[in-house]
Amino acid sequence: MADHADHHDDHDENEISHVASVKTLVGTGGTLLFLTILTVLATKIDFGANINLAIAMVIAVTKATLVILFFMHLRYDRLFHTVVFVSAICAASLFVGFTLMDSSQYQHTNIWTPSEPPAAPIGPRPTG
Amino acid sequence: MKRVLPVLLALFIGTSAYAQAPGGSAVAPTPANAAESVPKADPTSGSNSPTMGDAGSATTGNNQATSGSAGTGSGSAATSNAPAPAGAKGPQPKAWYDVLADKPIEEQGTFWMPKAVNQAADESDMMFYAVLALSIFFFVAIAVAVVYLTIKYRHRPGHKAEPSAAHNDVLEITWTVIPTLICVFLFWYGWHSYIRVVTPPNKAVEIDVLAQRWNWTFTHENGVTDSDLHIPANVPVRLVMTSKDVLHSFYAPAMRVKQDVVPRRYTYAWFNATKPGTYRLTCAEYCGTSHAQMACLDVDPVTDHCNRRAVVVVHKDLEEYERYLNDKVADQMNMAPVDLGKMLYDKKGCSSCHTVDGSARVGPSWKQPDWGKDIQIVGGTVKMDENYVRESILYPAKKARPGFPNSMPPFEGQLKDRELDGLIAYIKSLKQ
Amino acid sequence: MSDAGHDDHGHGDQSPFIQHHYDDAQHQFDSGKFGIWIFLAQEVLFFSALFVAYVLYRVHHGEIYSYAHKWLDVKYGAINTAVLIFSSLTAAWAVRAAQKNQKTLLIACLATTIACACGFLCIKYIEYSHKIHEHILFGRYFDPCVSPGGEELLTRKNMCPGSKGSVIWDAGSDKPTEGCFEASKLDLDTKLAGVQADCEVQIVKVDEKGKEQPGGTPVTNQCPDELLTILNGSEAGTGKELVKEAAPKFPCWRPAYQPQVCPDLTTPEQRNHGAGMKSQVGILVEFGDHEEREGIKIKAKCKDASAPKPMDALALSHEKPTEHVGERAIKPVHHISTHEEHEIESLGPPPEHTSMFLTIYFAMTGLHGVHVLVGIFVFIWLLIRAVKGQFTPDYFGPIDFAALYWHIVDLIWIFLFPLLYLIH
Amino acid sequence: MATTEAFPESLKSLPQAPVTEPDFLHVSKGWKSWAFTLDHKRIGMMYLFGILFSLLLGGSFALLLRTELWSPGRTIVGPDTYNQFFTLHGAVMVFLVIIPGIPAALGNIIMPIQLGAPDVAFPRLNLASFYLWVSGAILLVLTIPFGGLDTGWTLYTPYSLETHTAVMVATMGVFLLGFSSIFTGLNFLVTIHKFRPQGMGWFQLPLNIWAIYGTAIMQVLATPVLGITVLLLTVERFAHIGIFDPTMGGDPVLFQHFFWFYSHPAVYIMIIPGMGVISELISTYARKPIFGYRFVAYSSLSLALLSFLVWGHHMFVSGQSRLANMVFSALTFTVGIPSAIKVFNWVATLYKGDIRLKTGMLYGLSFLLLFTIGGLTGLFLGILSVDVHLHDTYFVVAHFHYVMMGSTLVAFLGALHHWWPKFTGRMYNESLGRTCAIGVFIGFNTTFLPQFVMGARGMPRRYWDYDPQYQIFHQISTIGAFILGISLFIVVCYLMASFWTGAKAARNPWGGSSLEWQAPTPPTLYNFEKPPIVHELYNYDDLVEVAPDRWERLSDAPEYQGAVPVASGSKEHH
Repeated sequence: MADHADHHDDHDENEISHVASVKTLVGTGGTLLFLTILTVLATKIDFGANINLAIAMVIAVTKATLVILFFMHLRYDRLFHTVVFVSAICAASLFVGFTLMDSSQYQHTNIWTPSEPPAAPIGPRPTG
Repeated sequence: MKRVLPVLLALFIGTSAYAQAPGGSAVAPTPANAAESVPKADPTSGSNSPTMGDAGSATTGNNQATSGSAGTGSGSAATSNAPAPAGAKGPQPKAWYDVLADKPIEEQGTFWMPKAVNQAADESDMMFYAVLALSIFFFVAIAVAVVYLTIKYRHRPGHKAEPSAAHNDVLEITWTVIPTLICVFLFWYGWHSYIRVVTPPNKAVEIDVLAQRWNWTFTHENGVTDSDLHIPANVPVRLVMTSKDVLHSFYAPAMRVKQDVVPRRYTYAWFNATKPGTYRLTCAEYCGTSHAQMACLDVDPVTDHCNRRAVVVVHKDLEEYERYLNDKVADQMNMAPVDLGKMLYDKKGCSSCHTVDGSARVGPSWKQPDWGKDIQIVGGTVKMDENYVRESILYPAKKARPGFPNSMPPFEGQLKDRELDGLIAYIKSLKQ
Repeated sequence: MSDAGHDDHGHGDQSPFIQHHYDDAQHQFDSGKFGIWIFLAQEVLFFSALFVAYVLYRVHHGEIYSYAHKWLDVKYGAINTAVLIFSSLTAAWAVRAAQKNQKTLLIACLATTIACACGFLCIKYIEYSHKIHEHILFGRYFDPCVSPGGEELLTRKNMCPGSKGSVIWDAGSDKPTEGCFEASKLDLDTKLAGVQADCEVQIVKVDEKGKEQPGGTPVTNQCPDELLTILNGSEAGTGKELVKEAAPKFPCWRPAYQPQVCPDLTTPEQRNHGAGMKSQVGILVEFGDHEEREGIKIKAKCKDASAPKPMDALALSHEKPTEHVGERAIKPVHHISTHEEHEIESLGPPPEHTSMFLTIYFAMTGLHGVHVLVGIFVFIWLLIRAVKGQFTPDYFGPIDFAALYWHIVDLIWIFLFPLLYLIH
Repeated sequence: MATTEAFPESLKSLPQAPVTEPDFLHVSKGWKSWAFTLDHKRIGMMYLFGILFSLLLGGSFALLLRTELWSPGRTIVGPDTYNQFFTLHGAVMVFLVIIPGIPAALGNIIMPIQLGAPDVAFPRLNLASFYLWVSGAILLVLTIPFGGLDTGWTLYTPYSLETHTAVMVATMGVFLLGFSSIFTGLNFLVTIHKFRPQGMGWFQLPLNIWAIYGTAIMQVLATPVLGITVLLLTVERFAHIGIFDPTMGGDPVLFQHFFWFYSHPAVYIMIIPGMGVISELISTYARKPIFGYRFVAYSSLSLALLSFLVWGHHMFVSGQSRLANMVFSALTFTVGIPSAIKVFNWVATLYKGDIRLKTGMLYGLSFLLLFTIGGLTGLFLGILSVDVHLHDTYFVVAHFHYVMMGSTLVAFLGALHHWWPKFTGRMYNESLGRTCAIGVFIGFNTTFLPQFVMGARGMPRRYWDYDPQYQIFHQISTIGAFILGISLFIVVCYLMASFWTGAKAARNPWGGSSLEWQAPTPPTLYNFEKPPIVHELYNYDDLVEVAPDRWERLSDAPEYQGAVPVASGSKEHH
C-alpha cells in the first residue's frame, strides 16, 4: 500500500474522532503477524499439553488486546465503551464458568460408551 | 358443572383451612403428620382402584378441604367397589402382590400436601410450612397496608396530599437487611435438608429403573422386572435410573422425591418409606403423548382417563419384600405363555397404544382375525404369522402397518425370549 | 453494520448524511459508535455458547481433541490468520483514509480488505471440501477411513485405496455369515498395533444385480502393518524409511477398523443415531493404485484370535485404573499426555464420539465464516458509497463501524485458530 | 369536583391538542405512511396492535387448555392436541406478548417523549426490529398449519429432536424474535445515553426509564445466547450434528444450561419494565413522590445484573450437580431482595397521598398484591429441599403466572390505560375500565390460587389426564380462566372503541409530572411543539386540576411566565 499520505503533518486531526497514525497501524499489524508465527512455532516444542495451551492462550490474548486497543481505538475512546465490552466478556466467562462447574460434577455418571457403561456403584450392580 | 355449589363451598373452606392450617403448624412446627393409627392395610382385600368411581364422589373423598382440621386429615378409604378391571377374567386370580398394587391410593395429609412417608422428607415438610407461614404473614402485612393506606388517603373533596419524607435511609436499610437475613436462613436450612434428601446411605436396597416413552421398568437384584415399584418399608432404597429415549422424571409425591431421568446417563434417587401402602408414582418431565399416563394399566374406554397408573408399593418389611421377589420369579417361570403375554400386555404399557378388542388406537389392534393370511404393510404385503409379529415387536419400523404413526420404540434387548413367546401366544389367542 | 445512512435535508453546510433528529455530526457519530460497541458486545455473547461447548468437551473428553486435531491442517489455519490480520490492518487504514479525506487510499484499502476476506473464504472452502470428501464430518456423517498409516494425513487416497463402497465384509469363524467380526473374536488392541487376524481372503466378482460369480481369486499376502514397523523400528526416523522401500505387493489384505461398514449388525437405534459400533472391525483389501474398485466382494474366513499379546509398557500406562473416591468409582477423565503418545494413539481407531470435535469445529468456523461473508457484503456496499464520494471527514461513521465489526470477526478468529488448530 | 386550590382562569384556555403542526396520527395518511414510518410512536402503536392480537391468540389457547382440563381424561381434545395447546400458549405468550410487551410497544411510544427526545437513536433500526418481530410472529403462528408444536415453550432436547411437529419453523421464528429484542434493547440504550435533554441527569430520569435501561442491558447481553441455542437446535434437527443428542455424545443438560442462561434474564426482561411502569402509576395517582427514588432505581439495575447469575434454579432436579444446586440456590435468594425493596417502597409511597382510584391505579394496586404473592412463592422454589417436591408441578405454574401474568400483564394494562389518552388523544370509558380491572383481579386469583394447592399436592405440570382428586381445583381454575378471558377481551374492545367514541383527552389527564405530559395530546411528529421544561421529578405541588381529568401547571399560566420555574438537576449533558 503505497503510503502517499502526507508525511509532513504527523499529528493527524479530525474533529469527530481520533485518527490512528500510520506508525501505530503498521506497527500493530506487524506485531500481530509476528505473534501468529510465534504461536505456530510454539507448537513444535512439546512442553506437555497444558503448558502449550497456556502459551497459545497468552499469545492469543496479547494479540486480542493489541487489536482492541489500537485497531479499534479503544485506548483513545470513551471509557464507557470499554465497560460495555468488558461486561460482555464477563457475562460470557460467567456462562462458561458456571456450566463447566456443573458439568464436571456429573460427568462421571455419563454413559459415554454404550458398550462400557460405568461400573457400580455409579452404574447399576449386575442383576442376577 | 353439575356440582358448582359444593365446589365454591370447598374453595372457601379450603381458603379458610389455607389460612388456619399453617397458623396451627407455624406455632409449633412439629411435623404436621405425627404418627397416627395406621388403618391396617389388609393385603388381600380386593377392592379396586378408587379412581374408577365417577369423578365427583372420588374427589370429595380424598381431598381434605371439607375436614377443615389442620394436620391429620381423616382421609376416608376408597369409594364404591367398581366392577373388576377388564382382563381380570383370566383363568387364575391375580397374584397377591398385584392385588396389593391395585389397592386404592390413600393420600391422607394436610390441606396442602399428601402425608410424607419418607423419613428424610419431614424436614422439607417443616420447611414448606415455615415458608408458608412466612409468606402468609408478609402478604397479609402488605395487603393490609395497601388497603388501609388506599382507604385512609383516598381522594375526596378537600383532601390534599400532605408532604412527607421522600426517603428514609434507616427504614430502607432495615427492610433490606431483614429480608437478607431471612433469605440466608432459608437457603442454609434448605441446603442442609437437601443434602439429607439426596445422599443415600451406603447399605441400601438397589433397584434399577429404566424409563422409556410411557412406562417404567424396575429391575430388582434377583433380575425380577416389574412396572410397579415394590419396596420394603423402613429400609433405605436406592434407585439407579436411566432413560431409553427422552427425558423423564421419577416423581413420588408421598416420598417427596423427584429426579429427572436422563438418557445415556445415570441419575439417582433414594428414600426410606416408613408406612406400608400404595403410593402414587408420576412422570414430572414432559415426555410426549402419554406423559400423563406413564405405565397405564387400565384405560377408561370412554374418556381415555387412566385409572391405574404405575404405583410405589411399600411392603410391610424386608421379609414380605423377599417373598414378593421369589413369588414373582416363580410366577414368571411357570406361567402359561398366554397368561405371561396377558400380564406383559398390562405391565409393559402396551394397552396405552394397542387395544385387544379390534379397534385401532395409536397402533393397530392385537385382535387380528386374518391370522396366517397376507396383510398389507408399507410397500408390499407379508404373511401375518409368528415371525412377522416377533420382528415387528423387536423392530417395529421394519414392516410397519400403513396408516399408523411410527412412534413405537424397538423392544429388542428389552424382552427375554420367554416373554416374546408369551406375547405372540397371547396375540394369537385373541384372533377368534 | 450500523445504519447511520443518509437523508436529503442535512444541517446546512454539514454532510447531507447527518440525520435531522441528531444535534450535529458529532452527536450522530457518538451515538453510532456507542451503538456498534453494544452490537459487538452482543456478538461476543453470540459466540460464547460455542466456546462453552468447546471448553466442556475439551475438559471432559480431551482424547477426542488430541485424536481429531490431526485432521486440521495448521498450514491453512496459519495462512488464514495472516490473511485476516492483514485485512484488519487495511480496514483500520481505511478509517484513517476516510478521516483524512484521502478518497483513493480509502477505496484501495476497502478493496484490499474485500480481497483478503474472499481469500479467507477460499481457503475455508478448500478445507471444508477436503473434509467433506474424506467424510470427516459431524454427527451421523462422521465416517473417516482410518487405518494405521505413516506420517502424512490419513486421507482416503493414500491409505485406503480399496474402494470402501463395494467391499462387502464377510467373516466369521465356523459358520460363514455376512457382516463383520465381533470384537471378542479379534485381538483388538486399539491402542497399539491395530488389529491382528489370521484369515484366508478371497475377491469374488459381483455382477450389477449383486449375484456372485463363482471362482474368486485368493489374496494371499497380508499388507505389512506400518504401525508395527514404526514401533518396532526403534526410533521413529528409521521406521518410516523401512516402510517405504519394502513396498507391499498389491493387492494385499489387512484388518482395519471401518466404522460405517457393517450396517446390518448395528441395532436400528444405533444406526439412525450414530456411526457404526467401534467394536466392529473388518478386512480391507488395498489395491495400491488409487482408483475405486466397483463390483467386487471380499470374502474372508478367519480363525479366532490367538491369546492376547502381552501388554508392553506404553499400553500398560494407558490402562486407566478406576479410582474409588468414597463410595463412588470414578474412571479418571483422559489425562492429557505428551504429544508423542497422542501421535501413536491417533493412528488407532477414533475414540468414542470423536464426531463431537467436528461438530464444534464446524459450528465455530461455520458461524465465523458466515460473519466473514456478511462483512464482505458490508464492505462492498461501503466501497460503492466511497466511490460515489459520500464519505467526508465529518461523515465517516459507516467506515469506522464496519471496521470495528471486522476487527471483532478477526478477534474471534484469533482465538479460534490456536484453540482448534494448535491442539497438543 | 371543586378543588380548594385557586387557579387563574387563563389556565383553562391553554391549548391541549397540537397547534403549530398536525399530530403524529394525522400528519400523513395511507398505509405506506404507517408501513415505512420512522416515527417511534407509530412503530410503537403497530407493535401494540400486534401484541394485543397475540395476547388474544395466546389467551384463546389458554382457554382451550383450561376447558380440556375440566375433567380427567378427554374433555374436548386428545393428548397430542392438548400438548400443542400448552406449547403454543407458552410460546405465543412468552415470545410475542410478554417480552416485547412493555419495552417494545409502550417503551417505543412513551420513552422518547419522557426523555424529551425527538425520536429514538436509530429510527430505521427501530423499524427493522418491528419487521423482525412481525416475521418472527408469522413464523411462530405458521407452526400451527405445519403440524403444530408439542415440545413445550422450553423446547427441551432430546424430545424436541425426535418429535415430528414443526419445531424448525418455530425455532426460526424465535431466532428472528430474539434479534428484534436485541435491536430494540440496543436502540433504547443509545437513546437513553445520548438523547437526554439539558438538565436531565441520571437522577432526574423517571423510574420508568431506569427500568427500560435495565431491561435493555439484559436484552442485549442475554438474547444472543437464545439465538445461538435455537440455531444449534435447528441445525441439530436437520444435520444431526449431535451436540444435544445423547446418542452422539451430546448432553441434554447442556441444552438446558444454554436455554436457561437466556430464559432467566428473559423473565426479568418481562418483569422489570412492569416495575418501572408501576413506579409511575403509584406516584402519579397517589400524588406523592416515589419513596426512596435511588433505592428503587438501583434495585432495577441490580436486578438486571443479578439475573445473569441465577439460571440454575430452573434445573435443580434435572440432573444438575449438588454443588451447582447449592450455588444457584444461594444466588437465587440474592435476587429476591431488590424486588422486596421495591414493593416496600411502593407501599410507602401511598402514605399520606391523595389516592385517585382510576383504572391505572386499580391495576397498580392489584400489581402490588399479585406481585407480592408471586415473589413470596418464589421463596418456596428457591429452597432446595422444598423445590424437590414442588418442581414441575402446578405450584410452579401458579408461581410464574403470578409473576408473568399477575404482575407484568397487569402492569402492561395499567400502563396502557395510563398513557392511552396521551398517544391516542381519546379517553377510555372509566367505569368499564374499573369493572374490567376488578374482573381481571378476581378472574386471575380464581384461576391460579387453587393451582398452588394442586401443585403442593403433587399434580405434575403439562398433564392432559389427572387423578380425580384434583378435579375440583381444575374446575375452579377453569371458571376463573373464563372470567379472566372475558375481562381481557372487554378491555381490548373498549380500548379500540375509544378511537371512535372516546372523549377528547386533555394534555395532562392524570396530573403526571414527567415530560410526556407537557407534550400535546396526541404528540406531534417530533413530540414537542416547544422544548419541554425539566421540572423537579415527581413533584406534584405545581399541578392543579382545572377540570375533570384535566390538570395544568400553575407555572404555565401566562401571568406567571415571568417566574422561571426551578429547573433542577445539573447542566450535565451526555
